[in-house]
Amino acid sequence: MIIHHPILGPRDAQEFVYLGDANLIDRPDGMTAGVEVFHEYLYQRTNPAGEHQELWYHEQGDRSWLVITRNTVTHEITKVELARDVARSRGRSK
Amino acid sequence: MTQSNRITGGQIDRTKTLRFTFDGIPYQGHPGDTLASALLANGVKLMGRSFKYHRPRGPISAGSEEPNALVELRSGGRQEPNTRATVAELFDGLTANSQNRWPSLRFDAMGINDKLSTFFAAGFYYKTFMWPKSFWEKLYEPIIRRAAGLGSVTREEDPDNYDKGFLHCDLLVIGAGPTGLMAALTAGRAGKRVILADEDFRMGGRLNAETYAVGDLQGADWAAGVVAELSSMPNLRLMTRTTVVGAFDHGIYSAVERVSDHLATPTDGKPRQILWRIYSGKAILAGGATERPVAFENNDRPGIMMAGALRAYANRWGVKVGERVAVFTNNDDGLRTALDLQAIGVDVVAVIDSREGGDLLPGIRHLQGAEVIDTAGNLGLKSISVRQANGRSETFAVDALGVSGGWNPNVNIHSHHRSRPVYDPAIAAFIPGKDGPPGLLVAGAAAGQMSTHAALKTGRDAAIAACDLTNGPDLPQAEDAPVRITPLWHVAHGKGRAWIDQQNDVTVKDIKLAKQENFTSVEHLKRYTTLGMATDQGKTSNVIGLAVMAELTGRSIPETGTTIYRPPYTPVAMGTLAGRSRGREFKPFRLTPSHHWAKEQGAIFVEVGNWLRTQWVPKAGETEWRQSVDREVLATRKSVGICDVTTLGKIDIQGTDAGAFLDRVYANTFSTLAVGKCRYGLMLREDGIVFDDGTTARMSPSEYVMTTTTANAVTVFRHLEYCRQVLWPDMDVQLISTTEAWAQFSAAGPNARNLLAKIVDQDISDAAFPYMGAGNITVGGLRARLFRISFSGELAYEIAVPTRYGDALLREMLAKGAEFDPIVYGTEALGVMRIEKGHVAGGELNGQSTALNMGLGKMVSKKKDSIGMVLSQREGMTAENGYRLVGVKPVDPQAKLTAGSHFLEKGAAAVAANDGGWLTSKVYSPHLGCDIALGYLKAGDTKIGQRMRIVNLLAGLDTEVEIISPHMFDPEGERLRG
Amino acid sequence: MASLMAMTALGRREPTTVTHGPLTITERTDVALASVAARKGRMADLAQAAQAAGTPLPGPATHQRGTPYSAFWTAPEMWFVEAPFATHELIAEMLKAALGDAASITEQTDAWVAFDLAAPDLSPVLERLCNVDFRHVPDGHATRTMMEHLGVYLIKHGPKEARLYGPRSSAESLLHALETAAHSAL
Amino acid sequence: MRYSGFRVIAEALTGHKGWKPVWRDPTPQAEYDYIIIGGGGHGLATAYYLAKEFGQARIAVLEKGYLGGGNVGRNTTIIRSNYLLDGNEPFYEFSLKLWEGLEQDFNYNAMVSQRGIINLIHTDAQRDAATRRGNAMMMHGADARLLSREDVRQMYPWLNFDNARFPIKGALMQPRGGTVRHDAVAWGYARGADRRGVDLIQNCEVTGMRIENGRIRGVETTRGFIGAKKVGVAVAGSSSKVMAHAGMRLPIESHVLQAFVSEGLKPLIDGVMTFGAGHFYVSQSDKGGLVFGGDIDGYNSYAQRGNLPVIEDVAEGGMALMPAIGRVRLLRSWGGIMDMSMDGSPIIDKTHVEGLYFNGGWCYGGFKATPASGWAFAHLLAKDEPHKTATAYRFDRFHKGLMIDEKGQGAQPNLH
Repeated sequence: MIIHHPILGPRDAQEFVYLGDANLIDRPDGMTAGVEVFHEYLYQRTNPAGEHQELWYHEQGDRSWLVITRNTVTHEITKVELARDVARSRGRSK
Repeated sequence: MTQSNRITGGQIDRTKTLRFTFDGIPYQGHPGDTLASALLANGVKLMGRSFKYHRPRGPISAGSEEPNALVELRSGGRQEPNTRATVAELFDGLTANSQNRWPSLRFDAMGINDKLSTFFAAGFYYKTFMWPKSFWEKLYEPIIRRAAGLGSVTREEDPDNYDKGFLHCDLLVIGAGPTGLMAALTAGRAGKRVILADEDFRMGGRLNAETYAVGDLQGADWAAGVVAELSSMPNLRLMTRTTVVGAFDHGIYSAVERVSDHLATPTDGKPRQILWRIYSGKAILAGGATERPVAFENNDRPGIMMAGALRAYANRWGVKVGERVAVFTNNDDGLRTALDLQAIGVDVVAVIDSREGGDLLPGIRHLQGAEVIDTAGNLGLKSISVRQANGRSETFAVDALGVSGGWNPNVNIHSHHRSRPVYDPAIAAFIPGKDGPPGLLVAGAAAGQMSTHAALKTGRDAAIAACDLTNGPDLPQAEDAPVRITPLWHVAHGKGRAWIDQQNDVTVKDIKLAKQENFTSVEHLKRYTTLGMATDQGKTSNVIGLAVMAELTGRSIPETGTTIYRPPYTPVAMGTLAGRSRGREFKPFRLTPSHHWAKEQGAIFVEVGNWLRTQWVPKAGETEWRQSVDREVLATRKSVGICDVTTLGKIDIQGTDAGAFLDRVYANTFSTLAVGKCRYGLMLREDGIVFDDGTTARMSPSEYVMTTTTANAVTVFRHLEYCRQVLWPDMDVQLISTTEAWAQFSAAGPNARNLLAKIVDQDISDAAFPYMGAGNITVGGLRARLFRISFSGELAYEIAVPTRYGDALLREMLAKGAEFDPIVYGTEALGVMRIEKGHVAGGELNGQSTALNMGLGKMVSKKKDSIGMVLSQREGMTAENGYRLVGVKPVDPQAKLTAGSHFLEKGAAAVAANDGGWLTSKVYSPHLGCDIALGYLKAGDTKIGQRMRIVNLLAGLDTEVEIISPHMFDPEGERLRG
Repeated sequence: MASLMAMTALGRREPTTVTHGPLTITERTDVALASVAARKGRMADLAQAAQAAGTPLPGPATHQRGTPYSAFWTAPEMWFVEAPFATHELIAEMLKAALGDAASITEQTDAWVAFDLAAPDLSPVLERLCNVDFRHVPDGHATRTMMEHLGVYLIKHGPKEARLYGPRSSAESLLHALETAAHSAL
Repeated sequence: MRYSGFRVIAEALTGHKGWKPVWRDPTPQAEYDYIIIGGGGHGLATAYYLAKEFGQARIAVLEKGYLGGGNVGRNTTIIRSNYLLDGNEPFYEFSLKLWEGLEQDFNYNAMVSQRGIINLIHTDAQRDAATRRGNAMMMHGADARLLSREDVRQMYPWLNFDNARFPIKGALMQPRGGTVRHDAVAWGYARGADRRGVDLIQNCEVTGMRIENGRIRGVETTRGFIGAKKVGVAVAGSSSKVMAHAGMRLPIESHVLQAFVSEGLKPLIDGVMTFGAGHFYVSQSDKGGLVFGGDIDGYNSYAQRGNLPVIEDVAEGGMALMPAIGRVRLLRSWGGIMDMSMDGSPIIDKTHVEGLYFNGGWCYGGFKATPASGWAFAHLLAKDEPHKTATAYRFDRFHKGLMIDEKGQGAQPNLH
């Protein structure tokens, strides 16, 4: 597969390491959330057959974590963003 | 032997003669020959035996779709089973042998299967061999396994090299027939970066096998002219002997270039083959079409082949396959063969045309509405029986028969993304369907455009479309004959067998049986009869197979459906797919700064991931490894030992939020750590299981140096990047690995400080550099780092210098500290000392254990949020009777322990219900004078002092042990604070 | 300055040079290297300080030559800075002094082995080793890529010359890979 | 009709006229007591045992494509019970025992062949782990042997012993491990179920579930609504898709696992072998092809096809271990969609919907588990309580912290 890195352009997916569903961005706060919430966060997956937002790490590249929108049936990639930007847009900071 | 069947013409170099042998018999051929064309030129038609019935077989094709003429090429470590004689390029000294026969090709004892064929109907083996139960594995299966298989594999290492590479282009053109040449010419002249790949050693495709003209040239000459122009273009890369075998995501294709297969041996160690990964903007599949047979009784005899192949052998290779030839066709293309052969003086006895009406061929006996119903000739075709339109049957004595059932577009690559081909009644064949690989266009015969004109036109137009051009070259004049075909899949006649898949011996009868047993879906048909599962992957058999099923079930061909082709297009050698990553080069080596010193000392090395670490350093007279390891341990605890710990991961963590960041990623707290101090840190996964551990030092208010285990250096770094980019994107934290920037050595033992004092420029007295101190120092003016940490339980330091000075630092320590008799210890002694101290490592950090299991539960701070803190509190992970780390020693000091042994109470049976846990690591402790071990024991913290058993059923060991504290040596830790 | 004698990544006293037909591979031990990463929100300050210090901070996938400092981009707001080892063995300290607290700076000199590659055309060798479109990318292109399972930085100074930074501990494996590919391709 | 050697001979002599269809093509009834969604190995086995062992009637299997078209038709055919953890080992050992009597039980030769499986060992740490595993297996009544380097060398002298990057130091062997003709398993169960009155309905895709007051009433399909008292879902690979009809999210991701077969070869490898220093495992089929595979591609996918890097990775492992196969040709590759679970172990459990039961999360373990999975799922469906060997396969184990993580990789499906 080819991933169009937002900074570096097309790169072979072989350079990346896959993590999984981009919802992993929304980590609950451990001081307020309990096992219930963390269980839902860490273990439950929508696992769609179709468009899927997922986290990839450019390990053999610039070490950026990316959020990639990819179709799990056709493997077509329609969007690639820096995970840091997505995380901020979802309200994550420090 | 003379080339009795060689005639004039063709694209072979008669000025040179090549010698080769087949089954030990010497023959001659010419450059330009394939093994098959050369054997046919020598009058040899019998080249192989079929898989199940061991029927005598000759080639039915002149290409890579060949199911029959498979040979063992070359010998020794280069023996190459199942090689298609039809594509094996002839070279001087070639040796080939027939396969899957005993004792010889002409007299094959296994031919008995053919006589018993009625017992070997499709799937018979699913219905028998079940009684008595034990006989399957003891009797039936061994016989079947011995009989199965085609060619045999050498046991020697393949002596040849393989290589890989990456290519980039705007346009990849797959196939260099008229379509591909025209496409390449169009894009090439427009200045695009083009790769033109063809599996053949001569470009031109079908034009090399035909007699008709393109423009005012012979087709083959026109092709040669285009190839010449393309070769002169810098933006063109022409790749002959290169088969594009797979279409992958986003325009990536794999191709195999056969660099040296046309040579006796590769020149000067050059690769035999190269696997190319081609990154294409767009691609055009111009793979042409493959002729398919018609099923009729005994249609598999040597001498019966595709009409197009008969023509190709004559036109391209100057070979007449037979003296008296007939052609059996259901379409106009078959007639071409008759005319071409007649033109070069071959005796064309008859053309059996299954169609009614139409023009009769001049000067040839052209029987219309006729069918071949049977043939004779055991090792080679002798005659055919023909049923004429009027029902009368007639026998013709022929030694070759050309069969044409129509042409199947080569849609294979297009279906590699699981796109299903669709049936086109106009040409009675499947053409590419929708949802093929994005960016892949199909043109020419591969798209069902069968005439030369259509090939040239669609090739050009595809290139124009692929490269967004406005126009292309003018098209030369070329034949534009329409496809005239009346489908005929099999000849309904008699009780004999009519072959569909010749290699796997799948006949019309088998399809009938599959239908009778309701294996009617094409997938069931394929799997039950093995149709299309042979080395040709059904290139000549799939379509007629499913067409026959359609006839039997009364469904249309589209209703019946079709299977899809999977990569690779043609089989690929494992060596090619592996490339250079073989033997010692399977993975790169990582060498420590002390590697060269250790090698001088004759040290024993051990693989730790890709690292080679010193396992122990034998001294003269030491015959058994334990002697060396015990000595290293004792010497260290007595005076001082040095160990290369460079392999531990080192991560430089800087930024104003570095401390707060570490509080999140470690279970314990680091923001409160004083500058110039280090602390042991425990890192959890989000699921609360221990991920990694190590000591981390604070070098300045905003700079920490983290150490990780050797095994997790990479994954921990990845995890930290994840935390700082994804979880807390606004923290001011920067990371970089410095694992290899520093050569780091541990100096441990009562004299560690005394030795280092002779090396470093600063005061490192206990007062100046206390336990768990850390700081930047200098060694003879050279920048260095010192950490007062201990894995061995001794007074110990880790000293680091820039890697290039590591070797010198080690030698300096040994020289300047000579008075303390320092020794260098390896990973074994390291293991002994850490286990004596009860420090967890590999065996305990198994990805299944919690801090609580390790006796480190208190380290998980609940006062702050950290990765894994919440889920580590789940009930199943905090149970009272859960596993706890314990120390173990045998009651009898002579008794041996084995890591991996399990705990049992005294008297308890060795069954899972009584399983108390297991030993994670075991060593011999020279101090305690016996084996000792660490282990995870259920409720182990309550069992200290008790006696239990540890059993190793694999070795029949059952040993009484005492459960002790994991801190087996200097539990109060006085030594390391000394 | 140090009393200790240095050893090259290939385990020798002197840097190694090997030639394969038209290709020359030269081990470079005379390059000092440090990573420079902007502190959060301090990019502007860093850019200013860098300019004053004569440290180029080129854009993504780019190498920029300078004196004494050259640099190439390695990650967002992060660079590797090169300088002559003889004069800049303490490159990290020197850069810290020059760039202040606008950046996190880390010594990298000995984390890497540096090879200079020279040949009339390097593409035939490099296309056997990595998926960088060497023919196509502009001079000054600097990228991380993989060669034989090893993560490396490849800097194209021109069609005839390139610099390779590979993990120091695998220097021998990397050199072996380069020689094998050269033998196979040339 | 009963299959036997005698029958084969009799039919051969009379032109094979007597062979009957292996299964009917029934039209769906309005309602069933049990509907099994999924006509793959596990679904067919479930229906077979429901009918045969638990005396249940009015059973239908709904298959969206053709019978046996799931992963039972696209795997590397290995059977073994060399598991480490208490939650797994009894179940897989139960499965292996069922394999051992399967052919006589359903009167179909699936070529169950226990030629042994060896997991090669390349480090001391691997030997320690193998010792722990082997003992766990034996304590559960399974068979295991620890082989030395020389033992392995005697079995396969042509493996890479002398020029290896990661030398072979031994192996953990399970002599009772082996291979089975995978398609025949599906056909044997299908035929056995059909003969016991189970309706096997092909080309019938479930498009929805009718759930009223928390209870399942039946399923909407491409062939209309079909009522059911109980519905069991056994569609590994598509589990998330199907269970979404019941509004459920699962601790599962779908990943593609590629597998490969070489051209037919004369006998080279007798049993099954796994490489311990790379991603490669191999056996040789009765037809002569080397059947081999490696790791999953590693990204969520429903595409049933993989990419090149994994093919190369597997070939590198193969050549590192077996330098003699350089000229052996890879003939065909294919991809199966795996239910990769959060701890690498399966789920056989009730759901929050009364009457709706789930079987999935098999990762690569699915084929070898087929008989026990069918039996345990039938047990759960018929008795509403888990089979004794499958008590750990619950949804709530993640909530309770009772993961069954053989590899110790944690909540990342693509690492299991």
